[in-house]
Amino acid sequence: MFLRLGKPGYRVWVLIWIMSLLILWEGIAWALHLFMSPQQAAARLPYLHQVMDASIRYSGTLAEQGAVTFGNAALGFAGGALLGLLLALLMSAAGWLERTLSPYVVSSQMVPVIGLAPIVYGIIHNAAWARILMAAYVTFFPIIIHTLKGLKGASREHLELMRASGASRTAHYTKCLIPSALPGLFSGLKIAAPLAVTSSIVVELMGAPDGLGVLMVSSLYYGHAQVGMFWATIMLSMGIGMISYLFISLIERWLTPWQPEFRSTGGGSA
Amino acid sequence: MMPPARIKSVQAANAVIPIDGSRKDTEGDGIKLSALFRTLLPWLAGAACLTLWQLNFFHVLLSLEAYQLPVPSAIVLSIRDNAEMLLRYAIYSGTEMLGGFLIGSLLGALAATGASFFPNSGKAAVTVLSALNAIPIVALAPIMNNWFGDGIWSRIAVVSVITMAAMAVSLFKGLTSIQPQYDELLHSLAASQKQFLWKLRLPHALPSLFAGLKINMSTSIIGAIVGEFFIASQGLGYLLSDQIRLANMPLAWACIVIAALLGIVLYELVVFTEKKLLPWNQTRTVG
Amino acid sequence: MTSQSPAPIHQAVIPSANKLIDVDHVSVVFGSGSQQVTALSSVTFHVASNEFVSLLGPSGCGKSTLLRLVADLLQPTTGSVRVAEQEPRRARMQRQFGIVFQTPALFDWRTIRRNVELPLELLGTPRKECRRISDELLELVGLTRFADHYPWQLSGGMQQRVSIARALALDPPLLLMDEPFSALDEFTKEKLQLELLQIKRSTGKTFLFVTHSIPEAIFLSDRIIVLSAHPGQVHSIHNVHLPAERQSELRETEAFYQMITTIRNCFHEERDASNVPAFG
Amino acid sequence: MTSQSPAPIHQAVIPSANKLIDVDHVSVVFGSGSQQVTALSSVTFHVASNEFVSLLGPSGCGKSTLLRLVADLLQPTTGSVRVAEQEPRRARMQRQFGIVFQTPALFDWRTIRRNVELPLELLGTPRKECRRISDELLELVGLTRFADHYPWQLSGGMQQRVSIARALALDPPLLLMDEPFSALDEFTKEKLQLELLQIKRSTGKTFLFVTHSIPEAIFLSDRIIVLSAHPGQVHSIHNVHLPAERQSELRETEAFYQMITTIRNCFHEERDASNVPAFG
Amino acid sequence: EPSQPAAASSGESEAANPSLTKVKIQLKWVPQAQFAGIYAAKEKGFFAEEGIDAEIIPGGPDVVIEQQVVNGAADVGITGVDSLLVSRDNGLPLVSLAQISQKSSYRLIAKKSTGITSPAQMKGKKVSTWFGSQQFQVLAFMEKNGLDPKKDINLVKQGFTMDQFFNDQVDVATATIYNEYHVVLESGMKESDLDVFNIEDAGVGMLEDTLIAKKDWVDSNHEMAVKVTRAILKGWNYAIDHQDETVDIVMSHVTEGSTTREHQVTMLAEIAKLIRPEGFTEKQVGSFVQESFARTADIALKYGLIKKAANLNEALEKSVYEEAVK
Ligand SMILES: Nc1ncnc2c1ncn2[C@@H]1O[C@H](COP(=O)(O)OP(=O)(O)OP(=O)(O)O)[C@@H](O)[C@H]1O
Ligand SMILES: Nc1ncnc2c1ncn2[C@@H]1O[C@H](COP(=O)(O)OP(=O)(O)OP(=O)(O)O)[C@@H](O)[C@H]1O
Ligand SMILES: Cc1ncc(C[n+]2csc(CCO)c2C)c(N)n1
Ligand SMILES: [Mg+2]
Ligand SMILES: [Mg+2]
Repeated sequence: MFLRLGKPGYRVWVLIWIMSLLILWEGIAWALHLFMSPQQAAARLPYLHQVMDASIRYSGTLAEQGAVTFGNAALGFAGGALLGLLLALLMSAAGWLERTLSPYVVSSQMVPVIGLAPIVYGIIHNAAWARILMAAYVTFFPIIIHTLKGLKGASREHLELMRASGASRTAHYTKCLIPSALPGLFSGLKIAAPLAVTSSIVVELMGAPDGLGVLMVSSLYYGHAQVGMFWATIMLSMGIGMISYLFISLIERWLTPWQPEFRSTGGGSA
Repeated sequence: MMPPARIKSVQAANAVIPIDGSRKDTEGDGIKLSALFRTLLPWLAGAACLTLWQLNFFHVLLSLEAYQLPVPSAIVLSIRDNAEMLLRYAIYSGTEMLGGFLIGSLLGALAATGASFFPNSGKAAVTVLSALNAIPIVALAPIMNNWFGDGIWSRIAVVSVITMAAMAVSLFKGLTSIQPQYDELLHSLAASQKQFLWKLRLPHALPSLFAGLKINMSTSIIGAIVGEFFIASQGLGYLLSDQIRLANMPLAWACIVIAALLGIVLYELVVFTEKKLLPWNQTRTVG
Repeated sequence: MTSQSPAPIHQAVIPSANKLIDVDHVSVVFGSGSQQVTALSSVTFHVASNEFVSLLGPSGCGKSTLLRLVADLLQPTTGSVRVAEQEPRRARMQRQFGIVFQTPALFDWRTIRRNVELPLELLGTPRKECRRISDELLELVGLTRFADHYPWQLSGGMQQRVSIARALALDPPLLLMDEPFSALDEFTKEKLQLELLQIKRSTGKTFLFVTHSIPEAIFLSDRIIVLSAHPGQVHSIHNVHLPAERQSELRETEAFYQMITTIRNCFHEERDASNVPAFG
Repeated sequence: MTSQSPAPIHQAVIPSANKLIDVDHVSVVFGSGSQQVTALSSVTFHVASNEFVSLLGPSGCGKSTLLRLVADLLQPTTGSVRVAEQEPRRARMQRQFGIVFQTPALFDWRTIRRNVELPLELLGTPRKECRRISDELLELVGLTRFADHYPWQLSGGMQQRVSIARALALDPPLLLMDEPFSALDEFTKEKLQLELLQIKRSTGKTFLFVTHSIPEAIFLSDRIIVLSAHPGQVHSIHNVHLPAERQSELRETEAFYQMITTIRNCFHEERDASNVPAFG
Repeated sequence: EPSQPAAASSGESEAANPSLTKVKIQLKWVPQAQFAGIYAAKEKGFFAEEGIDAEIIPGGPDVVIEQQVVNGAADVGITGVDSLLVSRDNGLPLVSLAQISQKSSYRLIAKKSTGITSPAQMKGKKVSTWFGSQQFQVLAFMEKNGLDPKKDINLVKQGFTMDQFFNDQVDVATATIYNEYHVVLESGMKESDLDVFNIEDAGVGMLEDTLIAKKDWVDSNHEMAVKVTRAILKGWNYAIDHQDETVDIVMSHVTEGSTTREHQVTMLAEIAKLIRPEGFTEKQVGSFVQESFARTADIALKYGLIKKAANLNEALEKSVYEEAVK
């Protein structure tokens, strides 16, 4: 099969891609600066070195604020993942429950956070809890979708075996359904992990003393002088997102070594 | 007979999971309900919630005021009073949403498909692409405004960017997590890369593709609405942010309700298409 | 093929109290419309306790379906199935039976040993005991060396043996086996056949066994139920009049050969009676 | 078991130009460390064109692995494999062979008919022609009625027959078959065996066939290769001296029984020689 | 005259003092010199003097100040008078404790290259301003200059960046004199490249930053409301008098790298002129100037921001301010 995370090839390739994109960035920025005023060009895409310069100059701040955001993201992500997993399990347990809940789960995702903010703050005066709640709220959906897909994809033979063995409902889940759903769950987590960073930032825009989101808004608000800083925050949040993704991939490999793509020897590799 | 010590009693009696389309009864499930009630339940639950909401149950429970959370009747009245504008804005935002959804999902699918041909670099590319999910809309909206102007295209671009990664990650998983025996079969038939894709990978990945579409359908609603917060001068998101600042909660919630309805209808469309397109996937599923 | 089949139905008379499995006028219909398939049509038979009963019949005649009915994995469209004088559901909950499916159905995420231990884990057996039993069973099926391998690292026959070991793990009073030896070479098969007979003798277990091998059915069984296809019906039931103590040498006896011919004729007969290629 | 096995190796002398399959000192090692398994160790044999060669051997001895080597689904750790005097890869690209895997490997999302038509589709065969061929093949394996069903609606034996039909669809000169009849009842099996022989006679195809049934191997083969296990090695090779024209009646002949005994003895011999339960 | 803090001088020790009452103050926007007085009050110990432990909560693009205050997420907040009036009109029980800025900060700016040298030339042009409740002084400005704001101009929403202006997506943009105007200058444009129209000078300015609280909170915490107001007003006077020191205080509250000191220096200088305009005494800082309020309320009513005439007597909790400056 394809793709072994453990092979150096993969990680080297991530670096190659990042490098090529950065070079592309500088190239486009250079081209933009050829036929636009510096402000206009920088508003579209500033020089990479300008962004790097800001990143290095303010690396301390960025690290600090990044850590705040990442902390929130991780907390919200954990909450959202748990909530998503729980709901998916509940929904897979009974068809009627799925039919009852799914329209509401879906519509919950259609409500923009700003609409909820007054209500959430009205209920929970604690800003920290409000953040966690909102972050969880944004991340749980991909996890439900993918976990549910995984739970439903469990093989019929496996289910029959569990049933014939008189397995309890819990055992059905712990021994059969959840392991079959794990690969799916990890796809959901991989989508949700970078999203958690986003939602953490979104929550920061609803009023927070610090975090990448605050930096982002301020840098935008103060205009051209801060353009390097603005893009530096974007790069950092993308970096955090990518690292969370990589981290989840590592856990996936560790927890689900049986997946075809991780098998050290196997068929079809000729 | 077997030694009694190894028999566990009927303690696990509710451990039944329906397995098979042919099973006529779902008797014995942990939570039983009559068939009629089960079909009606989603509606009943909704009606019950609305009634409680209308009767200020949530307001009392969570000590909320009408100016924080309007009652359904106020929202309905507001929808009626502003029907013409809401419809116009729904079409506008719906266009952004669908446009972005289609472009983003397509780009994500193309990226995943391309990536599936290259073992290491492909997976790495999807990893890098996934970082798109980490750019908040607040940052994207100004950037896209600078790139694509202040018209509808800047929101379409926002939605495209935020829907790309989810599709790429979902579909890539589906395209590459294939049991070796199927790979071996096509390999032995000297199938071309293109045939691997069309005959094996894509059909196998269809459930993942639909998982991606479902996630994107909700993401794109949020993308369009929140994208409009920034500079749009029309659309449901524009109206929502404006009305929230004006503390005109019934109209703000009218926007939310219309957006949610729009989203649910389109979401159900995706679910319906999935059912039509994957007949082999139906009867074997649990629950 | 109809139920007025000319073949004689030898039904051993057994006190009704001893019907461990009682299948009564069971029909199963799958699908609908043009795709409707009557898998079983009014099938009636029973299996007494400590009896070894084999099901023989053409491909697609409903043998696996029958096993799944007994195991409560499927509900009959009409008719009733009782196991140990109760609903199959209750028998299942009481873990009255072990089952070997036609496919190994091993869990990819468990090693061979942990696949074998699965039913024990479900019962909450202590770790040590699990280990002891799985050691013993892996030894029995000759896979001790592969205890820590994963299923996909095993050959087809090896996987099948794992699933046999798994079915035996709980030491259940009833064993349902769907072509358990189909992927095994003759000698491994023979060895395991003798093991099954040994288990039956020493523990009084009951077996409902699906096979395509007429000699295998005869060698192992007390009774053989021959099914006919489309729709699946009981064609005939044969008591095997061979010594209770079965040894390999038995296969060379005249009685054995005769029995083979008798059963084989059932098939031929059926094929000739209906003028269509019944076994295709 | 070692290669100094006392059994005689009858190697038919065949002009080297006629080595359709040439397996030369091939070894395959899976895994590493404590999980390392030597699946095949220095295996050498060849198959001439229009020959029917069976592989016999204990469970897990490397038969499927050998087939996968020939089909270019696996690279030997050492040694070389050549098919039609070229790399297996080129033979595969030229679609020189059809393959029946040990598991049916049907596509869930395709109906039975479209599963059978898959290889034709890959070749770009026109719709009508596909249809004609699949009709014919479904008829051959007796599944015409189930053309529009999905794989999970079929019994195990029926699925196996679909995969046989699929392998025949391209009408390839070489057929690699891994226990293709293991899940079939004796009569369906016999019918398909005769079909294979008929195909061989009329089209000059070559067969490399894995089976656990000694009678089946003898009935079908020109030569039989017996493998021993752990590590998989060629134990002995037997020419089958039976009339080219094989009929069912052949099974009752003295020559046939003798051959069975000869081959069975190879197994016994091996078991006795190494004092371990070699077939477990 | 820098009053030496009696209780404590630093925020940390303040928080540790259990006898202080916690008060949460919600800012209208991110930490910056726009709110210098509040930061000064905190750092110079004016809150502590009043027995208050002030927690300053920054705003952001998605923060609705009135909702935060009404929810109890904050006790007092800084918002615009326009915003306060419309919230009250929609039933939110909010009142103003003191008026922070006394003049409109709004300027309309156009690049010289557009050729717009007078308001009349804005006819048919694309004009951007902030929406919500903030666009009404621009509407009034247009009408004052003989333009029908509905037909004669194309009014579009302005984000919190000036990119639309830079990208020529709009002809005329709105800028506050304390921030956006300088953002434009800092981008390299010169004052001579711009035409600037002052809304206050046109006589249609609306009041902006005001200190608000929930009515029933004020009723039951009258003393506290007075103390908070007193501390904040004192903070503002200190900030205006010690701009250099106050900018340092502000800079210690902004995230490093999110803005520059120079920008905040300019911001404080400009906002100081709005809070203590020429002719205002220290005592008058925070006062409710009847005429300005009347104008603000009139414009709000005229352009439909509010549906019924504002009751300024109820909207302005004058007693608090009066006691605070006693
Ligand atoms: N889930 C299903 N949906 C529809 N039809 C089914 C299903 N399962 C089995 N059938 C049909 O029921 C019939 C009996 O199937 P069953 O698996 O019991 O046969 P079998 O006797 O076990 O055959 P084999 O020896 O080939 O395993 C077949 O014709 C099959 O097509
Ligand atoms: N992917 C793999 N990884 C590790 N070991 C493997 C793998 N595939 C096969 N093996 C090992 O190689 C040996 C030979 O396997 P193979 O499938 O060729 O046996 P076989 O002769 O076909 O057996 P059977 O008759 O049971 O199908 C076995 O011991 C098996 O454990
Ligand atoms: C939609 C919208 N976006 C941003 C702000 C931010 N903001 C807060 S105060 C102010 C004026 C200058 O301080 C600005 C631009 C807003 N009010 N409305
Ligand atoms: Mg079967
Ligand atoms: Mg094999």
